Amino acid sequence: MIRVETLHRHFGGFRAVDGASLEIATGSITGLVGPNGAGKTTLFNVIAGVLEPTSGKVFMDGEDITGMPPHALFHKGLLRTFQIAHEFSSMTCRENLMMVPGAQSGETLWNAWFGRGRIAQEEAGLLKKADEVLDFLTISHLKDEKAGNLSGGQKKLLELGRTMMVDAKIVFLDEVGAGVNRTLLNTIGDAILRLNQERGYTFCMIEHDMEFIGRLCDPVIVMAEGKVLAEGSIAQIKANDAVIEAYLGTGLKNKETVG
Amino acid sequence: QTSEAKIGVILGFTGPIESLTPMMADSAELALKEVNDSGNFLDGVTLTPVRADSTCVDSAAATAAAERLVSTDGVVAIMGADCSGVTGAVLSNVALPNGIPMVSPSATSPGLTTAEDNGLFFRTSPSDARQGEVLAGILADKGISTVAVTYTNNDYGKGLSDAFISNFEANGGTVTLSAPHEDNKADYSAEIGALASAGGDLLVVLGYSDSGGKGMIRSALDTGAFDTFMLGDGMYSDALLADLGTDLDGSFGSVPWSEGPGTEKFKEVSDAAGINGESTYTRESYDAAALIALAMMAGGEATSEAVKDNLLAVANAPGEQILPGELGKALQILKDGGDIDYVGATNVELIGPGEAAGSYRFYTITDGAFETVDFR
Amino acid sequence: MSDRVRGFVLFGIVAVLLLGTGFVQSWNSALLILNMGLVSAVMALGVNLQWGFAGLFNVGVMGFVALGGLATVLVSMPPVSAAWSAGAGRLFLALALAVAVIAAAVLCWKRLRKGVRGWVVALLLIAGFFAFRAVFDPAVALIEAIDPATTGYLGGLGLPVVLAWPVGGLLAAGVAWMIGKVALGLRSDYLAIATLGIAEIIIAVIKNEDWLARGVKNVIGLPRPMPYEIDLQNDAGFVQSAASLGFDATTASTLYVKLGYGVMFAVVLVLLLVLAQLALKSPWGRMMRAIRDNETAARAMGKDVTRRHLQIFVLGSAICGIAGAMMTTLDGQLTPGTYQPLRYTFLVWVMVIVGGSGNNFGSVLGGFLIWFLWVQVEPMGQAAMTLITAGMADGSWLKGHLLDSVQHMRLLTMGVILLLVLRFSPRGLLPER
Amino acid sequence: MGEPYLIGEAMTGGYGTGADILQGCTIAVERGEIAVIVGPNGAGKSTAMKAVFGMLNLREGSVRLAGEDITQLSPQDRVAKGMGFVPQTQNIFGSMTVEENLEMGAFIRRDDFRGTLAQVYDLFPILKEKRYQAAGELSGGQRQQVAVGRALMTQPRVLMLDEPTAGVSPIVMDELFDRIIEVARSGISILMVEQNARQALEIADKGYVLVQGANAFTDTGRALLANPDVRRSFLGG
Amino acid sequence: MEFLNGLVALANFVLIPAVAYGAQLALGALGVTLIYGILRFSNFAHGDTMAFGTMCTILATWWLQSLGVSLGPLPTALLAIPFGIAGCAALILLTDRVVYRFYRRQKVKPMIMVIVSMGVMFIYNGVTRFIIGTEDQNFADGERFLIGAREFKALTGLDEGLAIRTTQAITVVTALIVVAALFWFLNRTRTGKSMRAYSDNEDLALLSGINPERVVMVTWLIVAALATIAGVLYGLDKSFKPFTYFQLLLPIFAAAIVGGLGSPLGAIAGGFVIAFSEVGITYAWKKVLGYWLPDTLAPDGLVQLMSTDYKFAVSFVILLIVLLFRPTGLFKGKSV
Ligand SMILES: Nc1ncnc2c1ncn2[C@@H]1O[C@H](COP(=O)(O)OP(=O)(O)OP(=O)(O)O)[C@@H](O)[C@H]1O
Ligand SMILES: Nc1ncnc2c1ncn2[C@@H]1O[C@H](COP(=O)(O)OP(=O)(O)OP(=O)(O)O)[C@@H](O)[C@H]1O
Ligand SMILES: CC(C)C[C@H](N)C(=O)O
Ligand SMILES: [Mg+2]
Ligand SMILES: [Mg+2]
Repeated sequence: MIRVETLHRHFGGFRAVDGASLEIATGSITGLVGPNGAGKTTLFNVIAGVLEPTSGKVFMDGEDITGMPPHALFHKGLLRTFQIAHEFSSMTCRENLMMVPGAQSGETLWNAWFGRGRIAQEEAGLLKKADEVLDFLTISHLKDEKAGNLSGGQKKLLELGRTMMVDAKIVFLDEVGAGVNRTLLNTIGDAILRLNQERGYTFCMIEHDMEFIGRLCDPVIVMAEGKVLAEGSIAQIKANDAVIEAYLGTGLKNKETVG
Repeated sequence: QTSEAKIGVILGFTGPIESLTPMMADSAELALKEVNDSGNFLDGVTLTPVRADSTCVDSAAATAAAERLVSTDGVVAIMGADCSGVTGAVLSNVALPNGIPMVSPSATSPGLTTAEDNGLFFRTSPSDARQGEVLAGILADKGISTVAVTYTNNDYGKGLSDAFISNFEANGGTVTLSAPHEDNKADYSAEIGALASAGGDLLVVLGYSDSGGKGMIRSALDTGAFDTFMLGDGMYSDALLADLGTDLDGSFGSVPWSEGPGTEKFKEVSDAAGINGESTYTRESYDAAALIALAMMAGGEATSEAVKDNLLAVANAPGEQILPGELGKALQILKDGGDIDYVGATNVELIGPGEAAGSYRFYTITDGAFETVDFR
Repeated sequence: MSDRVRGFVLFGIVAVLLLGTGFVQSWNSALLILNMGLVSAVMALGVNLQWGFAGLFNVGVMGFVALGGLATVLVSMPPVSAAWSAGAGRLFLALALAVAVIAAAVLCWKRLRKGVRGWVVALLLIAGFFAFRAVFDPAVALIEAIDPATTGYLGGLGLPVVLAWPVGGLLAAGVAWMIGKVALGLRSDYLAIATLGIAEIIIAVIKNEDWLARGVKNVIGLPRPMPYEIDLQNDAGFVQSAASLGFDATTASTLYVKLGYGVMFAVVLVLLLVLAQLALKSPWGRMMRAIRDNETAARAMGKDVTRRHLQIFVLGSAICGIAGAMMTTLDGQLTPGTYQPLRYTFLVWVMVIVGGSGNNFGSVLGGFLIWFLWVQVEPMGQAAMTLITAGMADGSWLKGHLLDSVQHMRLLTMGVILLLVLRFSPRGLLPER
Repeated sequence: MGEPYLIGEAMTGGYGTGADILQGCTIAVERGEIAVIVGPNGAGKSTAMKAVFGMLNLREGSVRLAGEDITQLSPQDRVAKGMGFVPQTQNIFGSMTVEENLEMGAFIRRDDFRGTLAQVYDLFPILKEKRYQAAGELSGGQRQQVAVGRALMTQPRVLMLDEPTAGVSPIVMDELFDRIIEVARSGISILMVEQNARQALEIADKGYVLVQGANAFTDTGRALLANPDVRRSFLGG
Repeated sequence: MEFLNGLVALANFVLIPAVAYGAQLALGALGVTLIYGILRFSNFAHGDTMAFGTMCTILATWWLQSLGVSLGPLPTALLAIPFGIAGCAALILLTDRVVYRFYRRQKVKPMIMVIVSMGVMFIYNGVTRFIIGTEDQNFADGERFLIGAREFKALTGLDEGLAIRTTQAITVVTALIVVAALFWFLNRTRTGKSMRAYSDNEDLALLSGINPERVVMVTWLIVAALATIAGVLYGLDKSFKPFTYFQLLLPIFAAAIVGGLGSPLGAIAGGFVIAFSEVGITYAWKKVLGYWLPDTLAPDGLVQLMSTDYKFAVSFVILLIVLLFRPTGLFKGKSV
């Protein structure tokens, strides 16, 4: 589905992504892990067209999508969430979701003026869909609340909810789990599995919760210092010394001594 | 008959010429006060000035102000407006529709000569078309044939410089560069740089004395780009001399003025009233207001029609000549059925569609003071 | 108080202010304020479209208003045939040359390699500039020589002046499109200063290109869509019907003409307001608000932010252009020197913000209210001063000084009122929601 | 046992004039102990923290520090009294360098804070590497480290952390918890909100489960972990 | 000799005026940029603040002059500046207390602050005119020139003169010192850093124990000082007229923005960019080329790229070009 070839992205002299090559297979749920600052988010941003690569190429289904603007990629079915929630803060939660689907006929001025009937119909459909998503995310009581007033975790949920508004081919999730209650996260995990199995979405997700990764992802790619450090099943990764050293660590030193 | 008649005084009390207008308004009101104090005016009718702000540049605000004067305060005539742009706006939007006569002391743009006015528009200042000739004539007499020109970038400056340049070139002169300047801007180095490069025997400055014009001269003197200047009417002010002192010695210029007793008399009158009458267009303002009052008297009623119909008659010959400070006398003459020829502070002689014929004072600056050469 | 009630009350207050002006001052004043209020409301609507809907910080309103004014001259004034035969051909040749050079430069920029293209384009532009000047300057000299005191320009097309309104909109839209292509990538205050600069450039062109619309020499006596008051006063039929309504001819004619303008302006305002409101309350409006809130996220959600920005920039500017044409029609003259940022850009912004940005009705309200104040603070300031000085001894220095300074009260009063209004509703009188 | 070192008692309040988010919830921490707050998203955990820190007007209830009623004090004054806080979002100065961020943490300190700075760099080595970079250019996890580092620089007597480990890698998380234990041992009270609840509760002396602005469960960390209800509903099984 | 003459002409009409004007703009832009950087809004009242500070200084100057105090070759006004700053600071702090603080507490959007500052502008505008009137005030005394054009010619025997005014020199020196001081203050001192922290994230600043009211007060005090100094130096060089100070606002903002809002170094750079493009691009090269080229090649025309009508337009075109390549100004400014 997605192939990244020796991708570089430098900030001044700093190589945030330093020649990473990787592949995300169609229909997979690929996990992307790595220490803080490994370049994961930067990689996402380059793939999603937010940042220009310094060099290297990105392909989607064989097509060269390097440097395509984000909105064009969206229409190709590539969706992403943001690590630091990017809600539309002065709009209600419902509106945050309803604005997502592309090619709404009400998005042209002509229709906004003269096609009110058709718009009303479409809107009714969107509204239903948005309410379903809000329900699923357990924030339906907040549908008319401004998104700017949500709690940190709720914003992350809304962020995820947007990807559920349309039929995507591939979804990039950047730490949706951070700050989300673990019980809810399990439900979300179930949903991701369902979307993957029933609707054939491909997922690529950055996450630091190894349990969550372990439950959903195969394969898992480990990045460090802008390069791919290892790739394989969760078990292989967990056993990889380099990964343990750079990323997983060996647990608490002080734990035993606590009360 | 009412015992009060209101006269609108529309000048730019805020905006780019805000430092000139208080003196102009004072002078106009001085004339009205004189009329009232004489006790000779129309069976005890008092003339009350009502000020309004033309802003000099915002036609809409000026129109609104004028409209308010006319419809709310019920003014029967307007002394004003000051700048040519807003004057045109007030004329066509307020004065014409309501039949209110306007006497502008200072709107000198040649374009106003041909503006549709239905006989309602007068000005006590001459059109700049005439001043252009005068200035060119001065240079011809002095035998100067290459000059650089700078003018304030509005209808007044542009109109005046057009008039000057065409006359000057017709006399065989060469203008090396004619560069406009915007008023009240922070810096004039660019203009001076270009003008200095172009060169010329002197710099002709057609601007405002307390604004861009002064800025240009100062900049030219400071950099040594020019040391002699020829000044248009807007540049004549004591403040300019006070500021620049003897640096201006040798420069010269022209200003609407008339020889003779009227001007001196005005200085006396204004000094006595504690008003600075030596500023630009104060004389014209006094005359404008005086003419309105006299025209009313001649018409026998304090109405717009009276002003419109009689203004030319009182301003021009035949009749007894009237100077500033003699308004009471004039009123008496008119009351007695006599005829007057208002001379006023500026030797008023209204020609054509009701604008001052214009006589100009050609002066030079010697030892930091204006010195009259002759009148033309 | 619900939003709707609040809206009614506030519009009611404006109506009362206008009616009050009618009763206390005069109906002519009231109508004049109303008319400019309508024009201001249209301008505010345009700015609100850009800022309130899409978060575009356009401080170049003045430029677009002036373009509308220019359109009025170009459409309605009679052509100056002498000028046309003197230099028009050459002039248009020069303009065509300019367009060709710019097109070639853009093409080079797009086609050439990074390293060389800067130099090539620069060279092309400089050479093109001199070629252009060589053709252009003589043409201008020829045109401007034709009776400079009264014409000295090409004149217009001699068409009905109302046509200038849509044309003004189109002209503004066209220029906005070009500006938008170049400058819309800039953020907030940087875009602001860029648009401010472009407005200054537009004014500079109108002021200095005399062949176009006489520059600072002004075009006065523009044709009007309404009859002249004088003609009405001389029209026996009109005088009679006025008399039958109990009006004298002068008053009736002035009111009639002003009402006529008022109705025309109101039609335009209502039309634009309806369109703006429909647009805001649609998925299009939602998309715009999303873009305003967070561009990055909107892009990721498939919205073509650049294109939408351009679209709304062009639309908003076009509305300002229409308003500008309407205003120049009302003034009956084009006086480029009067275009000052304070009056035509910042005052409009005050209208939008005080009214409540993002809310169309708020902008309209702000337009009426602020314009009313702009005109009426002068007498208000005077009244305040008279009140303050009432207790002082006649002839005291302070009293004299205060009375002399009364004109400065105008802006001071404006400032105080502005601060008071914003104090009681810091998000505008009719906030977005 | 006397009164806890820091206690927000029966707090009720909300944002602006909106509805009450907190409904009489109580949170307390003893000297040198770690108290952890868990609960579903939107339960009011962050709100409770803000309330304790005085960034929210309480309609009812009080906050007391070492027996002194500080309900009316401004956040700044609370900082002066030795409280430190890392908010959940917007917890760094994006346009300032990493080092300046840390210096700002020490703003109220008049002594030489270079020692503390070195300690923070020891704890988060990556920050030392990036000390002259603008904090806004860091990765999500790195920012989080800056935020915690800034609070540590204050050398507070109570440290309040709102989800300090969100987005940090396992190895850093372990380091962080280690360090928190150390800090607590040195006599500083720690009040912390966590979604990585199991790890957090393991080291907690006391745990609070908040639901809809009220206390649902309160117990020792271990006990809460052992409670099947709590595990299922709030800790993800 | 010919070459020197050309060089002197260029220096006299382009370099020196542009440097001096640039420094004047920079001093104004520093105030604007500081307010933007710390308080996060574009302050439209800055021009009128400058006017007010200058007015206070003028009044103090007159008073000093009446006491017979003088600085010899330097303008007396320099001595009066502290009084001006004090007056200006009093006004600004009062304004902050009565006006800005309310909106700050309401956490209104920057745009509202801009409009509020416009209201303040109107009021200052009225107050200044109310006190000193609208007329031009010339309050410079002392030596006007370091070296005058005639003196220079006499001294060097060149055909071209070179004039450097005392005020020009003072302005340039002051601008450089002030920028360095401000840069140092913001980046190196505790208070300066706390001000930047406040501007970056107000809530977090609070959590770090920074007193916002103090930050705001210090900012306003510096602004008062900057505005007064800028206004007085400008007034000494040209003259004082309230309306001109309002007009200065536009180029000042342009300078602050090309340089990058919030950056003191940017303000200086921006001031020079604006000044040089105004003065330089419209310069007519005829004179200089006349000296530099052999007589046969000497130009007939003015060799002027653009007429001076467009000097302001040209400076904005340059500004636009700079922004297109550096969207937040030369020195990476902020944007709210
Ligand atoms: N705009 C920028 N300018 C300079 N450096 C940057 C910029 N953005 C990111 N970096 C650097 O690039 C590196 C990679 O950042 P990135 O956000 O991709 O990390 P990450 O793998 O997503 O980490 P985390 O797990 O903490 O989110 C970091 O060291 C960061 O400091
Ligand atoms: N600024 C605000 N204005 C109005 N309501 C708010 C605001 N911030 C939060 N809320 C509301 O208060 C409730 C509690 O929010 P809070 O941030 O305390 O939740 P939380 O328990 O910290 O959740 P999370 O785990 O997601 O961070 C939420 O329903 C949220 O919508
Ligand atoms: C007041 C005057 C200086 C006005 C100028 N003569 C003009 O016509 O605009
Ligand atoms: Mg990341
Ligand atoms: Mg929270």
